[in-house]
Amino acid sequence: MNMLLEIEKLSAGHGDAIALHDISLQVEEGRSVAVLGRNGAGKTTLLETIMGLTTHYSGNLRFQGEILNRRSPVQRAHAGLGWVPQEREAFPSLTVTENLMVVHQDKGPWNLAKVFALFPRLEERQANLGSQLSGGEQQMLAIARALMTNPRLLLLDEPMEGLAPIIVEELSAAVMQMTRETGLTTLVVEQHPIVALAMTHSAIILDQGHVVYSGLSAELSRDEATIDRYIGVGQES
Amino acid sequence: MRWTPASHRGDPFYKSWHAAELLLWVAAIAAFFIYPNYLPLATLVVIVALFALSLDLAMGYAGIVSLGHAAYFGLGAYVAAWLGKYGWTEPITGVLVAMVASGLLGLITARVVARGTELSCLLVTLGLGLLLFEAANKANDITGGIDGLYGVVIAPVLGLFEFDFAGKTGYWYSLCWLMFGLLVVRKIIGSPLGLTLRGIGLNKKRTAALGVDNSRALTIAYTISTALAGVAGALLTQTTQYVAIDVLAFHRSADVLTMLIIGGAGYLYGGILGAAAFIILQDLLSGMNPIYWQFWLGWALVVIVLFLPEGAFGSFQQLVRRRRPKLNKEQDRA
Amino acid sequence: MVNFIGVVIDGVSYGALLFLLSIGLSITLGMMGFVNLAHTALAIVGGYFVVSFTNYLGWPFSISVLAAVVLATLVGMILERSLFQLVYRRSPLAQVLLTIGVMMIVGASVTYLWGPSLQLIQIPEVLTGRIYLGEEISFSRYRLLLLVISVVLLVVLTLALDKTRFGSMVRAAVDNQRVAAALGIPIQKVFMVCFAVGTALAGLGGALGVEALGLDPAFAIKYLVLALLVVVVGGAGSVSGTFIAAMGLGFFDIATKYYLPDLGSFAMYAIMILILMARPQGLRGLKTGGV
Amino acid sequence: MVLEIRNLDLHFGALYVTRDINLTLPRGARHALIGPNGAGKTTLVNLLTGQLKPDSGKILLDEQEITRLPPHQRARRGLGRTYQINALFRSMTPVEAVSLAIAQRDGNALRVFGTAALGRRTGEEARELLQAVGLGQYMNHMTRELPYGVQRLLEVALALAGKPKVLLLDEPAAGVSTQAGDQLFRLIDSLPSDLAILLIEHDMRLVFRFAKRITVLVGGGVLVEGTPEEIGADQRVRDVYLGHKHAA
Amino acid sequence: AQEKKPIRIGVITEMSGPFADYGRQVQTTIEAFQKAKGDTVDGHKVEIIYRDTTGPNPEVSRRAAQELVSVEKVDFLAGFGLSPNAMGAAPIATASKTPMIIMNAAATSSIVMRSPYIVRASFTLPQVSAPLAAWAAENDIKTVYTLVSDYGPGLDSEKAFIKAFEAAGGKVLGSVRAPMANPEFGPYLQRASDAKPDAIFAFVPSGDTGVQLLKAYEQRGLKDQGIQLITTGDITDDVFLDRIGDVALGLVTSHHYSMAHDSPENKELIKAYQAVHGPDARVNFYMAATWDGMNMMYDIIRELDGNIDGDKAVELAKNMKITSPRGPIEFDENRDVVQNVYIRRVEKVDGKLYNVEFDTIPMVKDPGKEE
Ligand SMILES: Nc1ncnc2c1ncn2[C@@H]1O[C@H](COP(=O)(O)OP(=O)(O)OP(=O)(O)O)[C@@H](O)[C@H]1O
Ligand SMILES: Nc1ncnc2c1ncn2[C@@H]1O[C@H](COP(=O)(O)OP(=O)(O)OP(=O)(O)O)[C@@H](O)[C@H]1O
Ligand SMILES: [Mg+2]
Ligand SMILES: [Mg+2]
Repeated sequence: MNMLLEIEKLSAGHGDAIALHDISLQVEEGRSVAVLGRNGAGKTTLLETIMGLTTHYSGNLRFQGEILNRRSPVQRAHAGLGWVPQEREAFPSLTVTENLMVVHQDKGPWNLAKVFALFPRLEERQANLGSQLSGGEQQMLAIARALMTNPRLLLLDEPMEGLAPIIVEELSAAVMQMTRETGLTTLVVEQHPIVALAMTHSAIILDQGHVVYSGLSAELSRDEATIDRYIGVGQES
Repeated sequence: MRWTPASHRGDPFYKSWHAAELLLWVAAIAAFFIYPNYLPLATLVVIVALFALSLDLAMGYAGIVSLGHAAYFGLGAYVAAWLGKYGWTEPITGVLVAMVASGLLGLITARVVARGTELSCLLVTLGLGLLLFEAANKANDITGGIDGLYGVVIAPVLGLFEFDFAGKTGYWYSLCWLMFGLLVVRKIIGSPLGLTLRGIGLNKKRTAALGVDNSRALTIAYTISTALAGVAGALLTQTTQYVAIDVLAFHRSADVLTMLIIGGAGYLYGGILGAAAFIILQDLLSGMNPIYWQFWLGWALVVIVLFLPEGAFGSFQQLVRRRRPKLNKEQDRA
Repeated sequence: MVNFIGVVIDGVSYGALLFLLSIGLSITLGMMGFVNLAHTALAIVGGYFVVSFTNYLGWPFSISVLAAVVLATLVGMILERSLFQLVYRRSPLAQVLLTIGVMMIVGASVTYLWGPSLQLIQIPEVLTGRIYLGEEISFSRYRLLLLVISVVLLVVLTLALDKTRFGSMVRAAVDNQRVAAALGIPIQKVFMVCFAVGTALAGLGGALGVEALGLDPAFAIKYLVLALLVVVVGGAGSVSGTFIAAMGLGFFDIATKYYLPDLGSFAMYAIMILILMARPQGLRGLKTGGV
Repeated sequence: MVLEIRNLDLHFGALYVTRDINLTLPRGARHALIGPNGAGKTTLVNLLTGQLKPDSGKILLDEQEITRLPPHQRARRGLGRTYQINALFRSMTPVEAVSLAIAQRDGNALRVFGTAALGRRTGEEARELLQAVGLGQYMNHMTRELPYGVQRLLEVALALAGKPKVLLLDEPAAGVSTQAGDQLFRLIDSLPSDLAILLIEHDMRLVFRFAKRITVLVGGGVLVEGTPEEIGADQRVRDVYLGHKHAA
Repeated sequence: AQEKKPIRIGVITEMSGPFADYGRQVQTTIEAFQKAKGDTVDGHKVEIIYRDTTGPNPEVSRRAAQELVSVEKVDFLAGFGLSPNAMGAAPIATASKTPMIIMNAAATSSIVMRSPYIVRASFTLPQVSAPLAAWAAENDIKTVYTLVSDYGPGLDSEKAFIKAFEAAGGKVLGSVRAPMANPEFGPYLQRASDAKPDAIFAFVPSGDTGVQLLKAYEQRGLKDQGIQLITTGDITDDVFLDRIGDVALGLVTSHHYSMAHDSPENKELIKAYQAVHGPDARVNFYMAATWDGMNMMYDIIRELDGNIDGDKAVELAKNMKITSPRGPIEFDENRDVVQNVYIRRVEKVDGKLYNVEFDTIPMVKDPGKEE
């Protein structure tokens, strides 16, 4: 089996506050993994650690067989990691097109036309500055921007947040399709288990910086007790 | 982060005295006895410390970065000089009048200053400072221009202590005013106004959405800040009984800004320590090497920036500050 | 009328000088957001090299200027790698302090190497004197050269920075270093190149300024305020804004000096304050939303 | 009517982001505003709170026109809001931030003297509120170090601290975990019944649970207004916004 | 000589900042002086202690003086390139009864009134401005436009010139004052030339400002329009006159010292200076005054055998009649220098530019203090 990302006993945090303890996780090429957990569980910290944006304490991070522990974020990005930050963080003084082109790496299927096809809304707003977008448009821009780097592994931090239901629907379909067709691997952080589990193969749950569950998405979505215990009841309605 | 109200006491506006604060005053008093020959230098340190403190209120707390604070310092200095020259020789009321004058100028200019981006604020204050300098230069007849004003007479403090040449009275007198300034600033930053100012400095848009009249709060803070700068200026005049146009000079604004950053802006004692460090360093270095001392002072600044990121005082405080309880160690399940 | 044309010509030629003194700062301060108070200190490094090359080595003026720009850039790069680079992520105040420190160091070093006296150079005959465009209307040749260089720089820099990918990279890196890096923008390199361009322009300004303004170690402080003024009024980061501001302020300054000489420097400072009150982000500055 | 919006218009260049909007909120309203991304929902909130100025139209709060008032005066008259994109005091603790909001509400924000008793009272109230919103264990941490979802809750706490008459919530639960979101909405349910609330939210579960009336905004204008049932059944709303999976 | 009490001279001057050249000139001259005349006087070793004022900074100067007097126990205060610095130190001289020899600080007439212990060995601006006006009026210049830097000294100079020029029957067509910071002289000269005067009288501080003025004057072709430029000698400061180049040729100025002054005393000074600082080193008025000041202090030390008493020292200094490198000098009742003022023209001598004297107004007393 071809492991794209392997995390072994990883501990990391912000400055001297450790937020992740002994995390182990394997992501197979072409598969997608959901990362679930309550607020403050460490989901964002996990993605940021993979991107090299936090303090790494111990453990190993291997991407395509190579150890990344000491690599700079720039090097990681060039190695094929694409990141959608939780707070979107579009570049405010660049237009939509510039936001996309500035990070473009021409080594895969994604280009301006493709991402505009995925998010027609962005094309309509292409001359707007990053600071002149609605919240949802910024979210689309953040996703599109990460795609423009043509990553092997896409790290999505709550990508559905602030998007209209219809877009959520289209986006999760698109992500699944990408996984299927281009072999793109994704790691999706989500608050809503239903959405996340429907679009992924496997899932982990974080709680207070520990991995407390790890298994197949389909299984987890049937395991209401575990979901209840670590994430909370979301299924009423 | 900052020397700010400590919420652990359950009161967001509460601000207790710290034992270390006493140390500073002990040092100030000791300096008098240990270095009797350097009292003019020590007095200057005290005066400039007050000036830096005033800038701290505007910059460190209200977020108004100013490169023209010498305007208010200078106005205070001139007002004190005019009073002394034309017969109002009583020093304490002299300082108070100067304080009001500078505060008024601050009040008038606050609307102009407290807006826009940090950079434009810097330049607008710079411009105001330069304008005032030009005005004083043009008004050669009443300011004495570059030669300065003579015949400034200052009566003994409280009718008892004459301003002597060794500078003893001047030192104590200035130290008292510094204490006054410190109490004022301390009171403000430990009050709701102080918290509001911090809020404005962090996020103007949000304070407005909460209902805060930002420009009013900033105007208040700026007026008080400029009034204190006027006090410092008046003290310089009274202790030297002389004033010249360089009180308004650009370098004075730049120097005080430098001192404040050296010490740490927004740390209450940062400006005081910065002023002491800067002036003493400058005096030592220029005494040792009158031509190239700036070379070493420059390096000193570089080293401070690189190794003391929050300024001398700020970094010190960060080192000793009680660690905040860390998150996610042991937390109750909600 | 003739007088007014004269004022315009003087204004434009003064504007060209202002543009050359400030364009480098517009890049480092405006585009990179690095509060580079050492800008004019780097300019005098360029100036002193020109003095050395023309006066002591007897090189031709044009070659001296080129060599000076190269050397000044080198000095700038050394400073960038060893010091400036360390404070890119820090607050503007830290940058202010560091660059003031560097300004002092450069000032003292220059005094040590070249002495505190006024330095002057002789420029080639062809550049001295005036070109007559009519009975009473004439243009100083040297100033005309400065104007031509300014316009060339305006065009080249606008093309190279405003709409190119490199320009976007710089702005992205300034907006958000963390995210820019994580998305693969080589921020260190981008900043380095950008700073090199800024320093080269500073060196050029210094080198060309010697003839017009003279040169002594205090030059750095004397012209810093002027350069800051032009850049901030023009709008940080905009080459064309800097050009407009330089020309506008140059003209305004000359016009007030001619028609209302009693105002002295008043007019210039007052107009700056008024412009910044009306447009805090400068004439051509981008209004980036948010806080 | 606590809040009345009459014929409001705003455009950025050629783009009309607000198009002849009319909307009224009675006392105690529980009104939701939904619509596709970029429909102009946040813009409407910004117009109401004074961050943006309309090209034309009127806004009335308690029968008084506020169209031209600056933001802080509108807030003082009882308009509270949260931000979709966090706009917090990053270097303050939640207690400090909420204390600031409370001090402002009580008209004490610019006071310097006589604040000893005031401080204790304010702190007390701030902590209670934070507890209720679900921020209990985080209230003495630096805001910028808080998990995103917790920062979202602080947004709400800041708006609630002002005890407004009209509360404008711009996606308050986005990024908040399901459990904390439920707690938040229980709190919202328990707010005084004469408080008018306008909620913007893309999570339909929460919208339908909360709203008595819903307005759908598309392209800057009102597409339709109605009860949750009417909206859920509206085909146009499904086409442009809800999508087809959604079953009302 | 046997062990005798050393004498200390505290030199306060501008050694860094915009006027650092002044400091350098004092320092190099004192070095040359001590090399030529020795650093002991009748067995008293003469030590020099320097203090930097960083620029026009009276309060730093005052503090430096205070420290020199009380900590270093100096016997003389000397130096002072800029008037405000002299003003700042004056009260300290008075309080400590320390003789204070001013070696430049020429701008303000009234400096000597600030302390009875001040003796000025340099010159005053009105002292050199007024004679130029008289000379102009006598030499076919009927109308003048004045252009000065907009600060105290500039105004003094303007006043002295206009008064003397009008007294001599000339007519002043107008006056402008250029700001100190970034003066761009073009428009001012344009205004002046619009008035079509016979000459423009200018005073701007020595250094880059002066050079900018000269260049602007040249570039506008005012010379061709028959408008002459006359200035005080500050603009053609001997130290960098040669580097200004041919723009300066033919310029008429008035001053009290020229390197080209032909006298054995001046040769001695130049020789001593060049012996230390190289054969190409140039000597200017500030150096000459420093040289004279040092000479005076050495004389006083000799006279008083090292027991420097302020009152006695000043009394001695006041009555000195010296043949200085600039010509004869003496002191008036205000302890201010009285000396010849020369009208000079910039000419090439042996391939280098010098101020060549061609007219002398003998023993001019400062006219600025009468009011
Ligand atoms: N900059 C920081 N400094 C210190 N601690 C931090 C910082 N950012 C996050 N933390 C802490 O790290 C822990 C994990 O936070 P993280 O943001 O990874 O949570 P999360 O699972 O992404 O939460 P959410 O669902 O709210 O986004 C939290 O306890 C948080 O307080
Ligand atoms: N300053 C501006 N200039 C031009 N267009 C702008 C500006 N600000 C916002 N817009 C546009 O206005 C439209 C409305 O934005 P708004 O933020 O109100 O949308 P929204 O309904 O809140 O969307 P979302 O659900 O994504 O938050 C968006 O398409 C946005 O791109
Ligand atoms: Mg998160
Ligand atoms: Mg929105």
